[in-house]
Amino acid sequence: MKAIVKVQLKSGVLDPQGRAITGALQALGYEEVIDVRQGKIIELDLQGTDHALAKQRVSAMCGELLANTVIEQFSVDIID
Amino acid sequence: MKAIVKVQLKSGVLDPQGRAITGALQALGYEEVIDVRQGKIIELDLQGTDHALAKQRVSAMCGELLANTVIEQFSVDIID
Amino acid sequence: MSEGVEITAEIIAEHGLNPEEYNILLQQLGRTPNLNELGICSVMWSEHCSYKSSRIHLAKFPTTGKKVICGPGENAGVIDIGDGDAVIFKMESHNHPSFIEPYQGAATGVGGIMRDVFTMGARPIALLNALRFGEPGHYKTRSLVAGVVAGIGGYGNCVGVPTVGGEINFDAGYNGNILVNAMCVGLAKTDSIFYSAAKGVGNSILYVGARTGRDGIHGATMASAEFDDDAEEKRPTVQVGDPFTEKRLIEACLELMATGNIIAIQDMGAAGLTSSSIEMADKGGVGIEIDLDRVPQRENNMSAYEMMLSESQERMLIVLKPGTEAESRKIFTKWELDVDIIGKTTDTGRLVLQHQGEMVCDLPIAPLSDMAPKYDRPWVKTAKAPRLDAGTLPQRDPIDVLCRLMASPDMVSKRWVWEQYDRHVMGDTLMASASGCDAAIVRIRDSEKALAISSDCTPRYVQADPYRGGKQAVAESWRNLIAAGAKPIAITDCLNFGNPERPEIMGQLVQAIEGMSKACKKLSYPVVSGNVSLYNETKGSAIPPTPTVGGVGIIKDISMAIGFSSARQGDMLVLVGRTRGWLGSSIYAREIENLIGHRPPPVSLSTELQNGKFVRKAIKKSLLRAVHDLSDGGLACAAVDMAMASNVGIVLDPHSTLPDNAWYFGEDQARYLLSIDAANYNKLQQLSVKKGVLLSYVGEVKGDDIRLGSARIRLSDLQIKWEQWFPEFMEKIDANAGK
Amino acid sequence: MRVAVIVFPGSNCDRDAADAILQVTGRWPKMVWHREAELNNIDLVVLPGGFAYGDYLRPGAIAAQSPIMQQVLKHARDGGYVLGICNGFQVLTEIGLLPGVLMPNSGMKFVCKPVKLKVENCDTSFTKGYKNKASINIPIAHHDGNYLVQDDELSQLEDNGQVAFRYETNPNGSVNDIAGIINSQGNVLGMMPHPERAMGKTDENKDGEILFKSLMEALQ
Ligand SMILES: Nc1ncnc2c1ncn2[C@@H]1O[C@H](COP(=O)(O)OP(=O)(O)O)[C@@H](O)[C@H]1O
Ligand SMILES: [Mg+2]
Repeated sequence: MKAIVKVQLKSGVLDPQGRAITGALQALGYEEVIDVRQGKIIELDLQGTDHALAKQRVSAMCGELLANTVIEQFSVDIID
Repeated sequence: MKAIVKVQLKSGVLDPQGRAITGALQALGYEEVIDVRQGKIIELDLQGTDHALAKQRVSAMCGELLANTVIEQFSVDIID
Repeated sequence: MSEGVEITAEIIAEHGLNPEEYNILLQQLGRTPNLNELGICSVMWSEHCSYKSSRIHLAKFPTTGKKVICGPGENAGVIDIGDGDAVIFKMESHNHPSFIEPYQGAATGVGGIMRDVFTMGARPIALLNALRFGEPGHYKTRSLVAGVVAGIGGYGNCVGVPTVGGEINFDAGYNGNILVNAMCVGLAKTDSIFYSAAKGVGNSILYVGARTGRDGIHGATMASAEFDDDAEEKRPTVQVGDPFTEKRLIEACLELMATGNIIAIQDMGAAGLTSSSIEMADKGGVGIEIDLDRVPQRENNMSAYEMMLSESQERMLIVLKPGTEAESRKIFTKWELDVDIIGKTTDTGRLVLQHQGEMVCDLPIAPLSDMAPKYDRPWVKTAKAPRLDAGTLPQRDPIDVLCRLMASPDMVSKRWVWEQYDRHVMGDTLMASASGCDAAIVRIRDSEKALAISSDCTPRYVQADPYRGGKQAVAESWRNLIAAGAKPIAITDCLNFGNPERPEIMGQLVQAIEGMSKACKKLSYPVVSGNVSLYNETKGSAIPPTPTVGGVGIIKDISMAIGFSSARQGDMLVLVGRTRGWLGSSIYAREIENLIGHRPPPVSLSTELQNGKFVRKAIKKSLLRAVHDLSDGGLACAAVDMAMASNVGIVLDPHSTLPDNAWYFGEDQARYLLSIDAANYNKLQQLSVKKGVLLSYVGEVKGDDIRLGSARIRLSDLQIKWEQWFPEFMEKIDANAGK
Repeated sequence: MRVAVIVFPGSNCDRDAADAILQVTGRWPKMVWHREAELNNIDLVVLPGGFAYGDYLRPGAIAAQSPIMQQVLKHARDGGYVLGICNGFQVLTEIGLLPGVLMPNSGMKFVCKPVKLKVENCDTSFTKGYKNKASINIPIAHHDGNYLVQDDELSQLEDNGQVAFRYETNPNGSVNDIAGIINSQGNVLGMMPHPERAMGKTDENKDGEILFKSLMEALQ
């Protein structure tokens, strides 16, 4: 079983990385780029088969460690 | 129009971050965690409406800047 | 698996073994090797591991001396600095990986050289790096600079060892093959230095550090493709460094070293498990048996071949004293590192590997090392370069020239680079990049002593005249340490050259080594460690020959450390050494007149020695306020360095007979610029007479302009040009840091 | 003054911090491994600089989960002093002893250089020895020192005088040029610059020593 966790900055939080990338892409001639936000995608290999339980446990992991909920939001998907 | 780019280490490439996170989660009592891989998710706001063109341009951005294709692989999704 | 693979001529060739080499292997074995054995031999006999093209020439280096505890041959060189303290250091190249993947290539270069040093029992205390990139206008240069610098900082900063110095040059000759040479200096106790000879039979072999993956398995794409259908998945990959693991490995190894449990220890560098196990066994005259199933593995279904050839980073092999296994393992477990006993020493003299219940390799160790090929490759002398007659060059406004030189890529401020390096962690750095000293100065903890460390080479000179250039690199290194107030002790080196199978390249290597040896002997400045990197070429064009010299000197009393940032208004400027106005192969000739390849400045080692001793004496007698050695850009550029570092104006008088360009910008050797309190002039003068050293008054410290004769520029204007170039050059990529 | 320096795997300024403590107090502090669960009889806890857990995931995030941090929390809640330097500051925000977060520098590069700080509040146990609004030299060396905090918390910090140090020239994009903050009780300080690197040992600058001396006096 796998969990796919996406951790992204909450909207409104300034993203220095995203900003730097926006600037760089525009400088490279990709002028269609308006804005960039960078986040993390964390893939977990998990023991067990119970999706509901996994979702609950992984959400707890996010709250405890994987995301800094002061500035970040997360989503969890469980797949096989 | 938005592009969602996922950048992940190619399989077989050492992921030190993933290893450290695995260890930390296990230490927190999440013993079901077997392995963790960390990647990036980059969301781009784009001008224009042509999905096919956007996909092509964003793929080029990945090759040029967003991904390090020696060790990373990427995928691009265009959404509205 | 691998045993089933038939050893064809094609496979042999793909492993880089020529037919004679393969025949030696056949004779030693008395049978056809299997693929594992072939792979192991091929890496052991590779240029990188066997030094087959350079070995007979490296033997020319002087490698002993009163202070040398251990010369070349171990993981790093060891010198005695008194009071039971030893300094362990080495330099190594990571050129090719850094070109392929600059961040990881440079990072793993730093990691690798640190392991060579702490393997021997030293705590790493300083890092340096010598970098050569292609011309700034080349399309790859900018991103290579950005990646390499970030990689060096990313690794060293995280491990927590200060990066204190280095050099950066740009030259079209490196467009297709950059150089990344990393140096590490460590501190140990003379009575607890660790070597790699595995002694005794039946002793446990401990594997510690990161797990083994399919990283950097060279020259064997084909072979690994045979193993499995999903060959794509298993394609050899670039090694990724993990400084966090390195940091823990350092602490854990030092902790284990303190227990006295270790018989031998060796890092897994190039050719990983293969070379570490074979070298340890060979040095100790024992055999080794390894159970590959016990090797901590990162990936599934790794073959014996892959495990033996993997270059995964941050791994060590340790032979333990009997009965200490449990205690030793505990240390690594505490540091959250992978650890296992993977085998033992034997009395068979053979390397025996077991994998999944089968014996997959059985090779005699000593013959493999003894029979390693050693070539006396044909070489030709580099044609004598023509002299450049300074008299034929046009006269130019010296200030204009000065501005152009100080704003040329090789001469500009490298602040953009070194501000990304933690130069002060560990709390012992006195002077580092930009602190206005010819060498970095790092204090020996809890003592009055300090080390001076520098990295030097002038490829322009070596290219035009490898012998003279080799001599010069050593002389400049020695001079830089003198100018920091140190007594030069010993060097490490990194010899970067093209394809040695071409006689003209081999000639560069041989002559450079001979020039370096000559200088090392005369200056009592032995070579205690080093590295050779050959085949640095792309599409048949070789890099400029670049024998980088890493010098280490000792400052007995830290209050004697000096640099060029302490010149004061009203000081007199005096020049040590003779100026003939040598412009051949100078920065002036290249940047201003577009002339390259002329005969570089002569290097008189006896003058070098004499002048150096004089400067040392003057420093000891506290006669000097500031010292700077003269190198690229000659007198005027050295004076500007001093002016900028001390934040003072400087006036240099023109020469009575030499043309301005030759006087201000000539690169004659064995010279130093001194700033002194006028009250000390007489004493200094007397000392110079006694030592037979030429001393001339050349100007004074005054105002806030740089004045060359009647021409002048504001120091601050010049400084802006000097500081601006790098950030402006990097700006475009600067925004790319998100990569 | 009884001092503990916490050592996480990857801490690399732990020894430097201990040296500073030794210089000021004459005693080598207790070095406490992060797995230890006890923190008894300690007046000051120092969370040193470095790269605990390689700064992987987020700087300070994994370290904040170490067993010892529960003790540090308790120590702080009981009024004990805590000083977080650089990585230590990042750990303090991750565990919530100080508000806000430290984002990557706006220049997206590691920056190691001397910087000038303005002492914004010298009425704290950490800063008593400085003159108000004094300009001091303390070096920085970090990749993630770009301080960010929600608007309401920012006004609170500012209004309560919890901004201890401000950069004179902002090197990393920090909001309001903030270089170091203190909690509302005044017993927890987090700062990105390294006072332990300004102890007058490798150059003349002793501006960092004043901070340690202030603490020592407060704890006498
Ligand atoms: N790659 C580098 N890493 C660290 N410091 C560097 C690097 N390149 C240059 N420097 C520093 O910049 C300063 C000037 O370098 P350079 O002009 O090469 O010195 P020199 O003229 O004495 O050979 C030195 O302090 C050197 O250590
Ligand atoms: Mg020099």
